[in-house]
Amino acid sequence: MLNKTYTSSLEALHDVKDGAVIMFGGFGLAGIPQNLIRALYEKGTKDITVISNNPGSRLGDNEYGLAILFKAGRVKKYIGSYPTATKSFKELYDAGKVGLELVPQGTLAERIRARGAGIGGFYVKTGAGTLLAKDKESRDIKGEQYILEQPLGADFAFVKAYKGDFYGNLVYRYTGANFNPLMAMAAAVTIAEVEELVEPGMLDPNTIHTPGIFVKRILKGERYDRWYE
Amino acid sequence: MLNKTYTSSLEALHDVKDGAVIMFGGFGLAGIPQNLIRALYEKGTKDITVISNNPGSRLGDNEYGLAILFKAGRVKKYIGSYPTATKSFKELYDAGKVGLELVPQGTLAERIRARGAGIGGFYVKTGAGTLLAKDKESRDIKGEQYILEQPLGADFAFVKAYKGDFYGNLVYRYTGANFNPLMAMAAAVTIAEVEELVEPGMLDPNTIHTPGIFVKRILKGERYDRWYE
Amino acid sequence: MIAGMNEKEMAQRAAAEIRDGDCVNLGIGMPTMVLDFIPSGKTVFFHTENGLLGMGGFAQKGETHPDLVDAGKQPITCIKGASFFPSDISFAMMRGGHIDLAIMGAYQVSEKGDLANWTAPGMLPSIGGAMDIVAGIKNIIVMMSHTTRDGRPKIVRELTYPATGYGCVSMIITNLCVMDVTDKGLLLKELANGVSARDVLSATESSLIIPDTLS
Amino acid sequence: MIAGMNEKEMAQRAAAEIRDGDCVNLGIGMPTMVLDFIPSGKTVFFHTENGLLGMGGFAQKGETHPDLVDAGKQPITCIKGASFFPSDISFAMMRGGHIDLAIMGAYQVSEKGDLANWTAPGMLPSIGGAMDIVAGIKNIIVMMSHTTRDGRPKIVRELTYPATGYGCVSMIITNLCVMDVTDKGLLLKELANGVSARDVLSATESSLIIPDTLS
Repeated sequence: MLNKTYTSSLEALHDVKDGAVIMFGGFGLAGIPQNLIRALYEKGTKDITVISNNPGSRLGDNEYGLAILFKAGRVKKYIGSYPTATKSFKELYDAGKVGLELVPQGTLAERIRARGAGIGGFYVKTGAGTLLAKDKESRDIKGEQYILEQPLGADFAFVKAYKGDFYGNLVYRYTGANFNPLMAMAAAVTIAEVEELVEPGMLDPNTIHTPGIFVKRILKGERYDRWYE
Repeated sequence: MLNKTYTSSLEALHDVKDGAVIMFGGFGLAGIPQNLIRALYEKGTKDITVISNNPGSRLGDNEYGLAILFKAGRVKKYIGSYPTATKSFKELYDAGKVGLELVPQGTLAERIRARGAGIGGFYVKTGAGTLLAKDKESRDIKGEQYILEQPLGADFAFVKAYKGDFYGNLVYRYTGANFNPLMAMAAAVTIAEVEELVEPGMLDPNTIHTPGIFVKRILKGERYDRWYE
Repeated sequence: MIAGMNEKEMAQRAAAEIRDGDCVNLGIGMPTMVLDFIPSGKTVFFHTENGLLGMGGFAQKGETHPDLVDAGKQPITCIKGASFFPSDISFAMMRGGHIDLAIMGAYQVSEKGDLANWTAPGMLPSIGGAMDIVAGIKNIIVMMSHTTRDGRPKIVRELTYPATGYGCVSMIITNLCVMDVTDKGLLLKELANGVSARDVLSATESSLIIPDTLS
Repeated sequence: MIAGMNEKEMAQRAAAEIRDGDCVNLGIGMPTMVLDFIPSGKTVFFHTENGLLGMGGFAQKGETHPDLVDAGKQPITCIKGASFFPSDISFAMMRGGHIDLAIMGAYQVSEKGDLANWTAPGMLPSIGGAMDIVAGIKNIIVMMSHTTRDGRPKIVRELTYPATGYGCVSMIITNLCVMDVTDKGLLLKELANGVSARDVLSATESSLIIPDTLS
């Protein structure tokens, strides 16, 4: 009689504590867990380490998504690939108020997957010989330089899918998958928000992108903003 | 005006030479490229290195799938995880007529994926300290023993999907995916056989399991045997 | 020779270890019988290494599909809420520590919980997913006959067959008894009907911790 | 200052390098303009790092979806035969050598084909997928203005900005010219209308190989 459903975003975050390391799915604003981000903001959790491809995203003069957490000074450290476009991150960074670990996007995805898949580390050519390989072990493989990358996990993963069922099975749409299925595998507790929450058996088992085994809690998102006309 | 379609299995194998290293998708008889296997048998290609989870599969008194290649003495070496159940392999092996590289199933999948994803090598706990780690580099990671595993590629991958389109996009069904999507990524030339071949646009882009970029040739399989009542 | 539990009783005993919501990998052979003993009211996701979470029972004639099989290559069914996935994700579930429990067969188990179940002298070796399972799943239950067909102990001081993994077994269910693998050694936990602690001792090579209630 | 090609002409020139059936990664900014210049009759799969192969043009008002964007976070469309996938597969396509061609912007390119396009002194660094692209894609075309806004050369002997990758660029398309990166150095291949080899030389720090036909 297992049921992983929660009735609100805030309730699903009941045990998220100050200092938590949290992964957030999404690329720009596509596939971000916008309801969980808003709930985390309302909850007031601070000293968070954020793992996400972008620290929020700008559209016109406004910034959305994770930017609200950065602006409110809730984030201690950011691990991701592309912070430049987010002004509120840049201000904190220039003022020395937030830490930054910059990771090439593909390596970020692979490090997260590695944690989820029980891989102890892996070698890639990406970044070899550059500033981003500074403190990394390197290795010659068939005449080419590779560097050793570490798995990357978190206390929580907040992910967003198009549809989900009570067991936590998830289906994504368009480019909304991005980091979500990888992060779902890599955290101690994965919380999924979905646009449509259905009973087990309503999703075709052949088209499920994230099997429910990776998801501990699931809820129907309260509100989905559309940012484009 | 790209079209990767071939009209027969035999035609799709036109450049497969003696001594080729070939990956075959499938687990037991589920998801095996049965038409490509038959065509390779007809073609008479020999000294093949076979990479596949099983070297064919037994049902009752008969053996199917790759077993026909082993029986005919076409295979030089087998790389896979579970040959025991295949009597025709066992006979050759006991007679010293075929090489064997035994790889734990999960490591086999991950090594193949690594080759497809440009990973130079990776560490796993699987097999550490056992006979299968004999010549492998080991490493202590956070107090646990890991071994270094190498990527595994091939000249050709023969894969089977339920549906595919002219661009090589593939959709699997039930447990028919298994190694197929991984092998599709890991060979110089991937040839896919499908039960239904459709025009681009007929498959939902959200449910494609293997994007066409990984597939060089595609054909509608001539005949699909059903082995169970 | 003492019979003790039959295979169905052993499967039923193993099933009692499964909690509501557990994801459970079943090895080929005897462990697949566990499928039949899940108490109603419990939701259990049976994982098969070839890419399915939510295995149902074996398929009946007429409902089989050549692309829907379990790890033993038998045609099966799936439950509502099941999902299919490729081999890398299937083994990520194991290696990454996402599966709660595995139930598998064995040739030998040592008193430290070392496991041998993939090869023996003179045998064509086959590993399948066994090493991945023991490397990634914390809770491993071994289900096996207490001795070999010719009566030799399978629970031993040190493995004589090549190891699948070290210190990985947490519980042993045999036709004679149930044992926990503890830091101090093998703890005899339950005896099958009509079996005495003395019977178990004489069929076991390794030393055993026997609580007063069972001696 | 000599104008040479405008951005559209540069995009058109880059598009001419694309063969039928190619899978092409487009960087953010100027390279996205290449989308508009594919000759009819060619099937080209544009790859965007966030998980789509088969990008169409930009989405018009009313056809946008918040979960369908390109690497520059702009709402886009997709073609028939497109596919969506997660980030690990998207970068497997690059790192694993499956993408035929990438077209990207640059701050600097050296005469050995070293590339700098992710950070500069005083700048908040951002890498995105640039290092993965140059590590995995064999054919990298750089599309950029020949000099900086204040007229300094961007084609240099040695990078002064931190490298994205080494020896990875195969062709440079600027407003002034087209160059191939060869084992012997930069080969001037084509000049924009109204631009002389001398103009290119004076706007370039590194040495150039200039064929007789262009000198």
